[in-house]
Amino acid sequence: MKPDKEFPIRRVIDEDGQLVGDRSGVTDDELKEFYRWLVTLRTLDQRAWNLQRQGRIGTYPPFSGQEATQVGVVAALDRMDWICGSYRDWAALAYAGVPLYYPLLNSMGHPVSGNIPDSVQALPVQVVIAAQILHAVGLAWSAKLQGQDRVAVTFFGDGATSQGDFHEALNLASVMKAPVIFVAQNNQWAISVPISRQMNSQTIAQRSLAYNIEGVRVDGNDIIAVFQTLKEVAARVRAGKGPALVEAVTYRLGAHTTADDPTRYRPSDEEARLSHGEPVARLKRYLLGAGILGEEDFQRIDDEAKATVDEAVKTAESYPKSASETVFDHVYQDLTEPLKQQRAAFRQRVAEGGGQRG
Amino acid sequence: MKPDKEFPIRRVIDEDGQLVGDRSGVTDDELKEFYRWLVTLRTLDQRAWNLQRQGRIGTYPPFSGQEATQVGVVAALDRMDWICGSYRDWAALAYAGVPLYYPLLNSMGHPVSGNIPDSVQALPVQVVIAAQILHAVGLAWSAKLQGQDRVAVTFFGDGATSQGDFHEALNLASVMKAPVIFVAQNNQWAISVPISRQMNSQTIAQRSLAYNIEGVRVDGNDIIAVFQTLKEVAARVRAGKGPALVEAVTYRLGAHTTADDPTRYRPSDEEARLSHGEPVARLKRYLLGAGILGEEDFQRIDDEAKATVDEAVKTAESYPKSASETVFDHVYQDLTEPLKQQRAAFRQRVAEGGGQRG
Amino acid sequence: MAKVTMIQAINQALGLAMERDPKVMVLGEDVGKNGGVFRATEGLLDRFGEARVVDTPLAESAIVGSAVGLAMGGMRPVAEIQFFGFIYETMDQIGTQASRMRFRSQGRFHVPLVIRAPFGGGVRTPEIHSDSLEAFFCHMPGLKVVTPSTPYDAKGLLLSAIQDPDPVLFIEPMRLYRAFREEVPEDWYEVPLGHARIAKSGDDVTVVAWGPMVPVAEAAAEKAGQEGISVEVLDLRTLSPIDTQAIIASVQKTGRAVVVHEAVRTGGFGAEVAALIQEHAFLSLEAPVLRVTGYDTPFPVPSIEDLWLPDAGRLLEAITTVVRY
Amino acid sequence: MAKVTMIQAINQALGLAMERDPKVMVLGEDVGKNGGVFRATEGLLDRFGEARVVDTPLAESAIVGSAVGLAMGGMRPVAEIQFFGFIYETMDQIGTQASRMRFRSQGRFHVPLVIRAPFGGGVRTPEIHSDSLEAFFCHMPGLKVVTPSTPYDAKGLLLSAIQDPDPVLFIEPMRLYRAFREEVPEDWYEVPLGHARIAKSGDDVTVVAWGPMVPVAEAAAEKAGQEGISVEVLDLRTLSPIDTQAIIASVQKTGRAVVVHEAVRTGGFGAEVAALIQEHAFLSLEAPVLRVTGYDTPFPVPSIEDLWLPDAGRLLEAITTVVRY
Ligand SMILES: Cc1ncc(C[n+]2csc(CCOP(=O)(O)OP(=O)(O)O)c2C)c(N)n1
Ligand SMILES: Cc1ncc(C[n+]2csc(CCOP(=O)(O)OP(=O)(O)O)c2C)c(N)n1
Ligand SMILES: [Mg+2]
Ligand SMILES: [Mg+2]
Repeated sequence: MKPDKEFPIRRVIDEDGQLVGDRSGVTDDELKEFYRWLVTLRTLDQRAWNLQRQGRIGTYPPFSGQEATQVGVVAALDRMDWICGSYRDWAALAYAGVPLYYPLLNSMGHPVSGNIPDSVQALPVQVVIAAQILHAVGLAWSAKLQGQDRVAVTFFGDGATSQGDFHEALNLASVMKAPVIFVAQNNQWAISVPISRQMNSQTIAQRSLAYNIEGVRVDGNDIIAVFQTLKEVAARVRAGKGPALVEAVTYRLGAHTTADDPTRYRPSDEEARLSHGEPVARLKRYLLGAGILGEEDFQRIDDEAKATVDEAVKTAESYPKSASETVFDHVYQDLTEPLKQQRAAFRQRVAEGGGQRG
Repeated sequence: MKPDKEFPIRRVIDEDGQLVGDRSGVTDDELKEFYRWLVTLRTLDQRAWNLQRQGRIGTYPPFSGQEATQVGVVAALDRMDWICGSYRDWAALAYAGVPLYYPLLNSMGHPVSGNIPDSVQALPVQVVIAAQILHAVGLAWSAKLQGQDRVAVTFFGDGATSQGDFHEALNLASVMKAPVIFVAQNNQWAISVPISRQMNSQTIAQRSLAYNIEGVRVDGNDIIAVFQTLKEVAARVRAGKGPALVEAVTYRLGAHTTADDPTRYRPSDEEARLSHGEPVARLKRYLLGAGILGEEDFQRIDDEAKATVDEAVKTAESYPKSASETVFDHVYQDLTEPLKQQRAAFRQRVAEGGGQRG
Repeated sequence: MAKVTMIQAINQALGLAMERDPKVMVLGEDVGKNGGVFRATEGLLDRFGEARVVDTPLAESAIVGSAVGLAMGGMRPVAEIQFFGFIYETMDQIGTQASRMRFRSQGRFHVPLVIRAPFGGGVRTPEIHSDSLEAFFCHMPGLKVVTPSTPYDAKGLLLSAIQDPDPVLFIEPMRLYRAFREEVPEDWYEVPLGHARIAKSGDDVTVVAWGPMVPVAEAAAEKAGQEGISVEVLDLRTLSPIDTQAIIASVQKTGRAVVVHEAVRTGGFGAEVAALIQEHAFLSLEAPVLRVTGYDTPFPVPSIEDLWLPDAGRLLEAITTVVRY
Repeated sequence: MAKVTMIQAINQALGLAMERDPKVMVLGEDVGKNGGVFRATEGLLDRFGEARVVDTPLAESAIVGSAVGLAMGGMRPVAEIQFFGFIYETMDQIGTQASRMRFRSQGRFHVPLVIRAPFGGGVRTPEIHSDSLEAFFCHMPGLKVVTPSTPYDAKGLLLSAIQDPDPVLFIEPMRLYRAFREEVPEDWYEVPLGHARIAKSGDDVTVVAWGPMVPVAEAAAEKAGQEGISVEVLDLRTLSPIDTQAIIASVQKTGRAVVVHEAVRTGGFGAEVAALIQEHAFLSLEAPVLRVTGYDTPFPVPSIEDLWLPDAGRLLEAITTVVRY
């Protein structure tokens, strides 16, 4: 088997923003909108990094570098399709309609960030690596059982493919012909572990062969290719052809989280080399070269992004604190007897000003 | 991908015992010895079934139909290679040197059956599906680290391939280039679940593609093909070429265990069709046809087998009971304080004749 | 009203729930054509079809993990783990997923999932199959843990569990599946979760038991009665959330308590019961709360099983000890 | 003797063990080049090379399951689970494999494996990372469970754990990794497993604590002292097998006990401690054994963490309650 032959990387614009493929199915207007989103999300991500450095939010897992995959995938979905992602997939959620202040609230440790607005068909972000992949299978399966015209998409990393749950999910989905799209964001690293130590295979896509499902590889930094691929894959999955595995090849531009120091383990020449093709600059080069947007447009978009993100930060920082006793509210639908008593004790303690450290 | 093309089933003698491949590397004497073993094991297996029916042993998982795979694989190993099997792999253990009364003691609930004699490099049989696959990876890895010239072989079923541990093991072994041979005994059924519901793939062997390791398919009822295949695979694995996945295609001739009733779920025409190629009768036909053994040989072998098995049954049934308090002996190397006290209480209770039901 | 075994009662409950609510489905290993290795799901495939009675691949994490998704997607899955000892494989999907989805999503999602599993000793299974692991699951907020000891309760509790909006682990004592028959209404009825049952009332000592140990407790109570000791047997039925009130009320009456379970002693759920009793009924206690349990060893091979498991004799000893204290 | 933090002490222990015995190796996620997310394995890759310091794929069941094989094959693996909350993934390999191989094989095989994991709250991690799950593992015969509360003990206990012929779960309180420094001998020394330590002696009440709660107990004892209550703080260090004798000796002296742990209350290891105390020191007890614990909810988001966790204030309340009982 020659994985590079069987699973070539689909690409429409190259690192330098040159058109190298067929752009059909994506209008200029869509591209402008994509670009606006990518810039907004990148701005948000960088701001979050700075906020953490200033001590205004807690640990934050940046998605910089992966915006094209997350936005491109969600853009190809229907509104009622399910989205099941991990801690790094806030760009996908934001594009799907989750307010931009949610990821900030999440890093501030605010419980509301788990309550994805009803208008968005998405699960809260998942911390346990690969657990959400099985949920996506169940959601897709439930849609099929209930005759709903929905697919489920799940995002996970290259590291997640090593987990047992990844395997069990793909096998079960294949057996049940559940309408799931498995999107592996191969950003080359799982914290400090490069993909070459994560697996001894050239591609993630080739794992599809084990399950007899469709497997494709796409340049995850090329939003056009991602969008086109997902449109096609989603159509097949929706039509009942069974699940599909999409490997989006991308690159984690920075640290794993704000608590991580990649200089300990990652060669800087790799960073330089692989950062060059990052999705925002790439799309910008293309739009500029193709005359779809000009310098003043870019400036305006940047300014608008900054304003939007300012607004999100303001909302997050002024967001009403949740009463701490809400910790008892969503354990079960109804408070159990033991919890009633514990809440009463907790209330009293809070009223007495307890709970400061020490 | 065409799994049937990429992973053809290797076969040397067909269902009717006709030579259809290249027998090289297997002498007549080896074949006679194999046949003697297959008959002895089959005799043992059928006797165990009857003993259970007579209430003389407890639940028993027959291996009938899988003798050629288990014996053929072990025959291709070196004495110091590791063997990690499941509850159904007593044929492999017996051929490796474990006394024939062990499986009987096991079904009688005698603890000694877990204590594989030191002369045999094998783990106790595993009940938790797929757990031993990871142990084999660790054992192979330990051999490599210690510069020992050993491989590890692990047996598991078609059902086991659905478990997360299967996936994690193959991936880790591939990354570490651990010298493991993964032997999937595809006996077509996992209790009542046929392989077609276990996976939506034509072969188990194709799972090797996901891990970039060698994958081969062999007729598991053809001991010559199994032996040859394993010899070749083991040589490559031993030479440091990384792990390999062998799918031995066979058939569970009877019930899952003595507690199971396959008529509830398994079509009798399938049984008739797939039982025809079973390994003992097949080898017999070949040996007869090739003039390697004659009718009187077969009679003698049958008689000897019966005598050997009679002996095993006698040994098992007269085997000294283990003192029940040994249950405290092997929890830790040294008895902990709590266990010392518990053992004392237990002893007293046993001395007083307690512990009869009710 | 027909007399049925516990396994029949469970089978009835599953059938009724599936009849009433098309969202109810069962999934697991061998639950379809084979009707489950203990026949709990017998006949359901024929009645409700392959879409709702699903033989899954052999993968417990996938069974529970996908059931979590099914439940969030609007179904009411009843997942079977073939033997409780194999639930280790799906601990993550239970402990960090099913039980926390409501909390994580602050109420947007909930997981109306029932996980059924046979458990306990007395039936001479191979290793791991007989383990009693309930303590693990009583230490997982967001999950409920239920175990019946009679056919009547089995049906009524299972119907409640299937109706429950939160995930319920429903563990079924293997040795009681066919141990006796009892009159059980053919129709729908519910036994509410969260409430212990006084299996036998008495005055001198309270024996707290659940699942497979309830008949053992009753037998010991019987014997104790012959010696003039009046034993109250409390069948917890729901272990989590625990019915503290019922336990304390009983112990305040009797002044003495013994807890009995098959699980290994250290860290067993008996510890929680003892801790609760001494905390809430300290001044009523005339003797320490004793525990009669499995030993701190792995569940033994069948030839040693009877000696290892708590029985009426051992329980009676403890009862006598606390009464004479 | 240099003053070092707990994480440095752990790092020293690993280095010494690997120096002394070529069979000792470490494996886990990010333990190599990155030196562990908390730097417990910092520098080991450079000193001992890739064969003995192994960055594994992201798969906890594979880490522990292969380590079981490594151990049976003659190595002495020290496996790291990046955060205790992710140990759910490998519950089966711990609960039915590592801990039972000696028993299953009747002593032919044994599993000298150490599983290290950081645990506990106070450091504002995302969900799951801060969970205290020790109770699960104290209910698994064949496994030992150890947790240090000081740099000195961390090093000495870890060296004992690595020498131990049986599997040891070694859980490290994240919040104490860098909380303070202490003089620690640079050379090899061992703190034996199975023995509690009197962290502070006192007469009126015994506080049983372990790991992250030991400094909290000491702080509460300090405050209680100011109110004239003399508190004895017992640091269990080894949770399984538990040092019953030390606990009972202390309670027999003080007549009162409070157990404190971060884990959720119901089914926590505090229940076992309370059950043991009332069983073995019933007649010495002047008040019920109280438990100060996390609540029966999932570990909360960081903004609520401080209120949720037991602190010196809550502990002091319980101490006062039992003293005034
Ligand atoms: C089950 C589990 N194990 C370990 C971790 C700790 N951890 C968090 S992120 C991470 C690496 C994930 O890598 P990958 O799947 O490639 O996703 P990425 O972070 O690159 O998006 C690890 C090991 C975890 N969250 N869950
Ligand atoms: C983890 C786990 N889950 C479930 C079982 C119950 N069980 C025992 S054997 C079996 C089927 C195994 O099928 P396969 O792997 O094909 O092996 P075979 O029995 O055919 O040899 C099942 C489900 C188990 N032993 N372990
Ligand atoms: Mg990654
Ligand atoms: Mg099979």
